[in-house]
Amino acid sequence: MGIDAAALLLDVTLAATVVALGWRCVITADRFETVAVFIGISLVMAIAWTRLEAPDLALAEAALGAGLNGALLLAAWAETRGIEDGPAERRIAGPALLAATTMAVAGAGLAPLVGAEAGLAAEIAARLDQTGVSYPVTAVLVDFRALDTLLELCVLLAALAATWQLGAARPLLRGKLYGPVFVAYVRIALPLLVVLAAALLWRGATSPGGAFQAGATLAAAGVLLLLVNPAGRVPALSWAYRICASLGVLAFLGLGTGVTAVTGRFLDWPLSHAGALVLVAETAATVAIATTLALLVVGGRPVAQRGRVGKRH
Amino acid sequence: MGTTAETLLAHLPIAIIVIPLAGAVACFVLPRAARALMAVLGIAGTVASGWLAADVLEHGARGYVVGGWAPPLGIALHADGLAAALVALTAVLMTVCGSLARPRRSGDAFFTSWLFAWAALAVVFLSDDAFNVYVGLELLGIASVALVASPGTRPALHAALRYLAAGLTGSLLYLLGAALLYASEGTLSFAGLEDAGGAPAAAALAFMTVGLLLKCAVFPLHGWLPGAHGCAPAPASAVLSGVVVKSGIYLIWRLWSDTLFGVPADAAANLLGALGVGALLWGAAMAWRAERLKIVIAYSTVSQLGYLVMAVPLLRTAGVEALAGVMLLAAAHAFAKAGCFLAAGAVLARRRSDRLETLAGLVSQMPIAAFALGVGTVSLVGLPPSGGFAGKWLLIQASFAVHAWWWAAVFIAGSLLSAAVLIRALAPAFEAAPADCASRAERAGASEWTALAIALGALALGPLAGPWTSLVTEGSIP
Amino acid sequence: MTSAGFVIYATAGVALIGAGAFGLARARDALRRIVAINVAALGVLTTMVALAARGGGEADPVTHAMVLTGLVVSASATALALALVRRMAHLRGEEDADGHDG
Amino acid sequence: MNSIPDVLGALLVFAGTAFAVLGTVGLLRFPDPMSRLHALTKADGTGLGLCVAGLSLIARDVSAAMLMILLWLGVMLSGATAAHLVARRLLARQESAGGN
Repeated sequence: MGIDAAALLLDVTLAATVVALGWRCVITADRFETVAVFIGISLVMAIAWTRLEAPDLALAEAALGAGLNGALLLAAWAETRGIEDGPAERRIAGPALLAATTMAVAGAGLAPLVGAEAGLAAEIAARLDQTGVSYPVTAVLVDFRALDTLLELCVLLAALAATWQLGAARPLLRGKLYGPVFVAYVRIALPLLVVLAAALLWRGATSPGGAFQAGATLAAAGVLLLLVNPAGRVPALSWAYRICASLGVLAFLGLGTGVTAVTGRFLDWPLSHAGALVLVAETAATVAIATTLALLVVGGRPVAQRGRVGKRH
Repeated sequence: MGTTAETLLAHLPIAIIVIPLAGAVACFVLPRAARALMAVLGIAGTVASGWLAADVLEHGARGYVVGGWAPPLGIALHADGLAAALVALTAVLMTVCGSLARPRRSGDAFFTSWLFAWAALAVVFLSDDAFNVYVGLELLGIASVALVASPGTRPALHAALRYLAAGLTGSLLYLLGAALLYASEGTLSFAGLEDAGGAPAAAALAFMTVGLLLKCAVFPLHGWLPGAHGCAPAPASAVLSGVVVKSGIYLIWRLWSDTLFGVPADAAANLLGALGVGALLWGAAMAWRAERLKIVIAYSTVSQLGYLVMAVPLLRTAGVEALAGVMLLAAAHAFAKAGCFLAAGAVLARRRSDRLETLAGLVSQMPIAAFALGVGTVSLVGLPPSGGFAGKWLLIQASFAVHAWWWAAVFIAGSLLSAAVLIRALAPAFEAAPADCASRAERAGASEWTALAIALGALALGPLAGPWTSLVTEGSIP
Repeated sequence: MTSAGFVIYATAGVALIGAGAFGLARARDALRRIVAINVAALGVLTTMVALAARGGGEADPVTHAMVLTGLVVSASATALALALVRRMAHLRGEEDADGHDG
Repeated sequence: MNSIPDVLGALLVFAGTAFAVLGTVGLLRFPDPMSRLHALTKADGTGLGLCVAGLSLIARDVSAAMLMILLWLGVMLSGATAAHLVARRLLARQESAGGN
């Protein structure tokens, strides 16, 4: 009883914190506060999700929401300081009405679902032995709904291509982090992150983890690597980037088409080799996700710099 | 011969998705070969899509179970006549307009986005799975935003950002709806959702519909469209107006007729119809005030989308006949609009401006482009023998059949409005060229001839209404 | 997770969706709009995570896969949106600089 | 149930939480960025360390304890580096302000 009450208190506190931060984030007049509070929400949310039996999702949320988007939001805030679009925001009634309607419809839709049960957990558990992996979420991602994952990798690639056409990358933080302490830190952190990514990928077959968590971790390692550079220059490795970023889509398309000859269906892994094929596809996806996320942080096409770096402000 | 062709046929639905996807990755990895890859894969995709349409017309709908897992565990594709027709329309427009694209410098990114958009459209049209469609919509959104942003100017970037925000919000609402559906029904397959009901399904339908209305710019959620379609390069505008916005309308049709959810939704369907009328009027009013040719054409899209949404209540009551009419209208609009945008692009390229007053002398100097604009206008207004006329005719018949004569009145009034708007915009083209311009006719380029050919497609749809209608209604929804 | 937990976190999710809708309708600044959309996205995803856990015991794997996909997809779109914002600020800076020089 | 390691572990976790709370109070109350940085890194590192020690006692599982200690080391490493980078930036800014 005591434990239950404590758990309830924890859940209510977490939920209330997230909601309070969420409203604070959209109400505050200070743009920096908006960004900082949003990063905070992402982190608290990750804790909340572990309470909901979703540690792997929490990891992905912390890496993508707080890490990737947090870094990009801070960069965008720094570069748009002083050129805020439009006049001050005074409207209250219309937005409040919109928010109330949305919440009412969502609440009405969700209310009957309390205590009701519908889902495919049992069916999926019963067929796990036909998939080559034993963790249900990974099985859904790479086998039952592999087409979703293929398209998701395409979304990442499309976002990267769209970002690249906007122009050349500018130096990351202009090398402001560079120094002996940071270099020593990267020397220790980089191998740890790579090992962690490999562990997450390998564990994904049997327990929470998988290509996305591993890719996000590896992307963090990649960003560190790009930051260890006195001028903050991003090396212009066009070919390597292009191939690494496409590797996931290429693997899913290639293997998916290849197995069609054996099993007669696109992305239908033959049972005898399912484990190995899935591992290859997931490894390729990990490399692609890591490359793409790291390059999205860079935010432009990495090109060879001639002479001086960029334009000074 | 039989077995090989049969095997290939069986894989056509997934091939139509895989071919442009492979092309997109290939363009990204081999940027120098992007244009050649685009041409080759465009032809392959068009052949595959045409073959699928022919097969569906002859043998009926065709399904495909991806990964060997049937729904609800896995994802199925379902190519009925409606989906096959839209896929074929997409393939033709994507290939023809793509061959005209002259991207600024980063051609690889342009063609990658182009082919991703094509693949995503195929997913949205063919997939039977609500969540798979969500991922397809996101891919379509990001690729389309990339196309809008490709000129790299500040107005283009601004329009792209607005488009992205609208698309992201729309797909978020759609995702919430899909999650509610799965949580209450235990499946994401549209086929398995046919008798979904209750408050969760009603809320899901509301969220998904609003999200899609935002994504396909139906009045009053159309604010992002004129900027995005007006700033994009002409071939991109052509496919964005021609097929991309129709993907959202197509999903609305499916949600409101295929999966009725057991919701007492007739009142809500009439509300959608009213939004359509609003779109028709507002789009026409804004097109009347616009000062640039591309903006006029973009607002005309806002207006024409009104017809497609107005058809929702008719689809529920009049069924197949209304579907035939509205699809004819949609296809005619796709061709006419693509032709108009390509012609406007040619004018813009030649005259460095598409302001209406600079159109003076167009008929004598760029007769082919002017002719393309004229042919497109004929179909958009709905004059015989165009596809626009045939589509409206079928819709008017359908509304009389269910004693909903007021819809017929709206269709006729809409034609008059379109005529007024487009004729006002094109009138300067018939004026004499200003003295400082050379009065000689200039040699028409490939883009002008293509614009004319595509616009003539809208005219040809009138006589071809029979086969098109039998394809569209093959194994179809209502 | 019990139904009490589901109610708590689903309510939080819906409240975040409301916050996002409010912020989106109110904001004029692009950065704020993007953050507001992301707040709403977190609300939708939290609602989904709560729905997945409502049965107690092992969470629903399909919903978890959907959340993971949704997370990656919305993060990519956000990254593109922020790249557009940064590019626009850069172009504006260049134009201003040109204006002052000339 | 209440064996000595459990009680000791609970006490350690409690102490760790107290450190974390104090660190947060310091972050909110201290006047200048440098002392706030102190409050954050030192109190949080100590607090987390005490929590890890307490939880290891309660868990009675060597591999879980090792994993938690590894995490603690990682947090310390990152926290110290981040604090150093923030402090360096602050110093640089102060110098340039003093120079003018």
